[in-house]
Amino acid sequence: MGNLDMLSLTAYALQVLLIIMAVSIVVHKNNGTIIILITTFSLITASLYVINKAPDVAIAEVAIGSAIIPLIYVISISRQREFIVLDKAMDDFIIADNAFTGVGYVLLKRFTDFYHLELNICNDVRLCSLGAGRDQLLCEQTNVDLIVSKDDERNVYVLKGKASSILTYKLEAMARDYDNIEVVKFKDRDFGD
Amino acid sequence: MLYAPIALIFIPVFSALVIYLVKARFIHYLALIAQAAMTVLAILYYQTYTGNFADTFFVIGGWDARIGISLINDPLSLSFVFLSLFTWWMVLIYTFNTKQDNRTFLFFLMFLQGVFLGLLQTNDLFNMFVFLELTTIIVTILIAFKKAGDSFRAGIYYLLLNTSGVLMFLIGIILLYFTFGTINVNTIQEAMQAGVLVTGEEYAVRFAYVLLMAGISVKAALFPVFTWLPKAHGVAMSAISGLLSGLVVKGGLYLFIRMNEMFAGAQIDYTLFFYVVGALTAVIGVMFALTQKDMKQVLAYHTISQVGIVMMGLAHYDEQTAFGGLLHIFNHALFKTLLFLGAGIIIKAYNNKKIKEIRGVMRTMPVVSIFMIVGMLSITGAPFFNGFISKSIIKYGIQASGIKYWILFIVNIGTATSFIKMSQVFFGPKVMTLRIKEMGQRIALMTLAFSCVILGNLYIPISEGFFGIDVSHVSAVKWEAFFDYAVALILGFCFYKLVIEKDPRAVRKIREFNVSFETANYLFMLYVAVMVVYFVLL
Amino acid sequence: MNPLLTFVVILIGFYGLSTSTNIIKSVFCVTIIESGVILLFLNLGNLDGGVIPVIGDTLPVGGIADPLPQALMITTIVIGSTVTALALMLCIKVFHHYGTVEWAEILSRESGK
Amino acid sequence: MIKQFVLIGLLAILFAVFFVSMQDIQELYNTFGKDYIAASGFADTGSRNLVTAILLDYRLFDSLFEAGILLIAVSGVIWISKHEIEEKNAQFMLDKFNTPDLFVTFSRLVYPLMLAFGFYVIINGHVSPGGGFQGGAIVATAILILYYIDADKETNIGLIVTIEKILYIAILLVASLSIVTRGEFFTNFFALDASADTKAIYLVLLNVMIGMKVALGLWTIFTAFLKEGR
Repeated sequence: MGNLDMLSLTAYALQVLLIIMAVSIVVHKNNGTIIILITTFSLITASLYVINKAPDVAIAEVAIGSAIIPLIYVISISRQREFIVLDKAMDDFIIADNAFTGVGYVLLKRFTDFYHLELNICNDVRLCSLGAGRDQLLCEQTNVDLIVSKDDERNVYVLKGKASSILTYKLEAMARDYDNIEVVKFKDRDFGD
Repeated sequence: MLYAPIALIFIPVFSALVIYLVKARFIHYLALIAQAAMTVLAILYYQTYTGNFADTFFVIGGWDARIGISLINDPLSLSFVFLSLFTWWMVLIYTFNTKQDNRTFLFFLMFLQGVFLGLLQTNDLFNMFVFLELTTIIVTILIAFKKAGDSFRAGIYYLLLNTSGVLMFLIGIILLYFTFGTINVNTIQEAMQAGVLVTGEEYAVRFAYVLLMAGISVKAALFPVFTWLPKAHGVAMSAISGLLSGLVVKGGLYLFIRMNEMFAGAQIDYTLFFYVVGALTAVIGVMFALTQKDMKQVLAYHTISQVGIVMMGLAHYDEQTAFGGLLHIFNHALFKTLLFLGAGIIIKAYNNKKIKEIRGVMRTMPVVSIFMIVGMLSITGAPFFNGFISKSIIKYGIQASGIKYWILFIVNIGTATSFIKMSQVFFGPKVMTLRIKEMGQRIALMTLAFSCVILGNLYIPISEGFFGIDVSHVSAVKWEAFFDYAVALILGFCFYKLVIEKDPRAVRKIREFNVSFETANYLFMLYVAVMVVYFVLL
Repeated sequence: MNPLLTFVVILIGFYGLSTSTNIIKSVFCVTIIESGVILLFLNLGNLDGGVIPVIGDTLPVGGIADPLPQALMITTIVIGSTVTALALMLCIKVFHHYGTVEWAEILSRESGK
Repeated sequence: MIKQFVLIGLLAILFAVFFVSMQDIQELYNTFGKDYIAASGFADTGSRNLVTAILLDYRLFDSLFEAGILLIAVSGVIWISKHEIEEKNAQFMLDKFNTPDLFVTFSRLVYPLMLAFGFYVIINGHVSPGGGFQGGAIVATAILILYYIDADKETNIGLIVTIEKILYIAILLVASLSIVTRGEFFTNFFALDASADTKAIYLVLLNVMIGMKVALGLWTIFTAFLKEGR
């Protein structure tokens, strides 16, 4: 035990902590918590690099591993819980009486809360002015998950989503109770070559 | 001329950057110019150094070889260089003027070429790692290039599985560095041959071997870590699929040869293990291919089975048989690129991928069908086509062992069956399709088909001149050759009619069998552990 | 400082990779393996002890830590960050296409069905 | 559950073999590379920081492709997130992008400090720990702080990507200048026996270019993520 000085004791302690961190990242279920853990993990590795006489690598790890990469994780995880709805109908389906109390909003909110998603409604004028023929393209190319539009003749609201997405099926099951709401699925087009 | 390898690496990289930056109308012709310059350079380089390939060794920056990065060429790497130049020519001609986003596509394509040529010529382990990882990233982008849902899915599967494999490779490099004090391939090879490590007790070196082989196996799509390949090659654009199946997978096999050369002094007997792995890869690949309905999936699974056949050849110390495996790499590159490009034309014209729903290709597109038939004859091993030559060399090498021979025969029957199934698309009445008149596509197909036939007939002078190996014992003008092929075809036809066409439940089960990512990694761990037990502990 | 403990971190990463059913989780595990490999390399490079590899006019008495692994590992950090970025971007796209980021659910959905 | 236990068993095999090979490595431990670089690194390259000496001189070839990886990743991420519908910055009803005031003030304070530190690390890469890659990452982090202050900041990604590509070409050209002056590829373009101060010109030049390139690359990746789907 004679050669165990303070520095190597610290190193051992940090290594054990690193293993604990790694295990908790692997077993943890919530991705949001894991981001905090991975930032800590990265900082511990950076200090271990310094203990291993590698300041250059430590600087790189601190700048990239515990600043930029966690930020990217945060953004991508928040984007992954998003359910983006494009509101083309623009009437009281979503907003009734200047508040989010419309029939459609209540349905969508119930749906997203049930599946732990975050509802995000887009009412961008330029996107909404695109013709109905480009709806499928809009769905495929951008991250829009659902397009709300109104069929005036039959007086039903048409919700259009991708056939490949599980969420569209789940929404369809949930919207069966409403008789003025209809879910339409876009078939996946094969782009070929 | 000494610095030609550097030029070969940087001409495509530089042209890729210029194509990306300059928004001129005819800028994509620069790719052809660069390609032509590289071809001329490679031929001149080969002529300069024929006979004394040891002179091609040089260290970048002029440092000590054990510190700096060195490049070296030998007949093996140069033949791969020529193969890649040829394949890129074909893909460039095929895709010329057809893509909407021509410039971005060409940027990635040309950059990949530079990186791949670097991977072939480098003599430094960490440099190899950088090139491997760079190849992985660019290939991921190319797989996801058409931006459909399944290509994103295939891209991320490919990226993560290959990255975990390449990280294994890196751990192997670490062990080697601290054992030999350098990461230069030649120096390590000499140190091993000089008998520094002859006692056979060096666990570190053997463990490093296992880790390097694990990484390479993922790149080369060996059993059981091939699951990324059908997903990736089945959904990418046809030109990309052709390039990946024909060439980029072979990067792993090339590294397999190089690394086994490096470990020659460590006295590791790899033949039996990799023969078994190769046989399993071949049989399972062909089994999956038989059940598929999608044209490109069939071709992708056949890539796996052909890689298995190559491995069955390479896993021999006997020079002839190993050469058979090597030759099969080249042959497979030619006919698999041909088949993928041809399938691309057919799929585009019919706007359909299902074999059952495509009919009447022969009457609709006679020229394309002829070239496709050449490719099919090659892959099934018909006499006078190139697939026959390499398969025969492997067959002669393993004739003594009964079970090895029969495995190859079974794989042959399976290949015949699935291409009999695929040849259904040629029959039937003429169909109205989209008229596509692309001269470049025809030229690419024609060149590939002709080179299949040429290599199938002029194989003796080519292998004599390039590798100095005499293969004159293989000949197509023997009745046994035709007899074997006919037996395989007849058995294949019976198998198709009796089993596959009826689509029984077992076939459907295999078709719907899907390996999830975590299971693929689980299999990878299993594979590494088995290798550790076999190579290190036993 | 013990290389064996570092190797345990790498193995935990591989364990996570072979059990996690979520794409994001897999990317996290790749990051763990990456950090573990870097630490292992630096660890072995510092086995003899020594000072940081910035030298004055004379060599330090106790020797220096191996600078080559450090240079290589900077490359590895950059590579790892680009792999992570690309994987996450693909992951966002996969989510909006399939509505889930679970491997099994994504792979079981055939396109066009 | 059995699956997990088997997996742990497999990993235990790997650990056991690693344990045994560590004994070997401690026996065989070869310090050739370390001794060589410690002895002649400064004389050869003129860099007191031996890590920079390796990155920018001994193994510059690797570093070029390291920068290339970043370049490829930037182009790839942008390509994947780009779509044919031209509309960008769509309005969302429920977006909450309000940074607390304290955070904004703090960020305004930290931003110039980090930028200065980044440039210090880049410029002094050859005499103290640091260099182009590390400094570039710090500069990129500093730039990212700007997004805390104003999340809706407009950035011209196309321009940044173009500059990044041009910088990469410039790095390639500077790196291969040595073929003209010394007849060797990818090393210092001053003669081998030049004084350390002269050689430092090359090191600083290359560090600054790599630093700028890395900073721009990481900035672009981050912006692409932030604007994804907007």
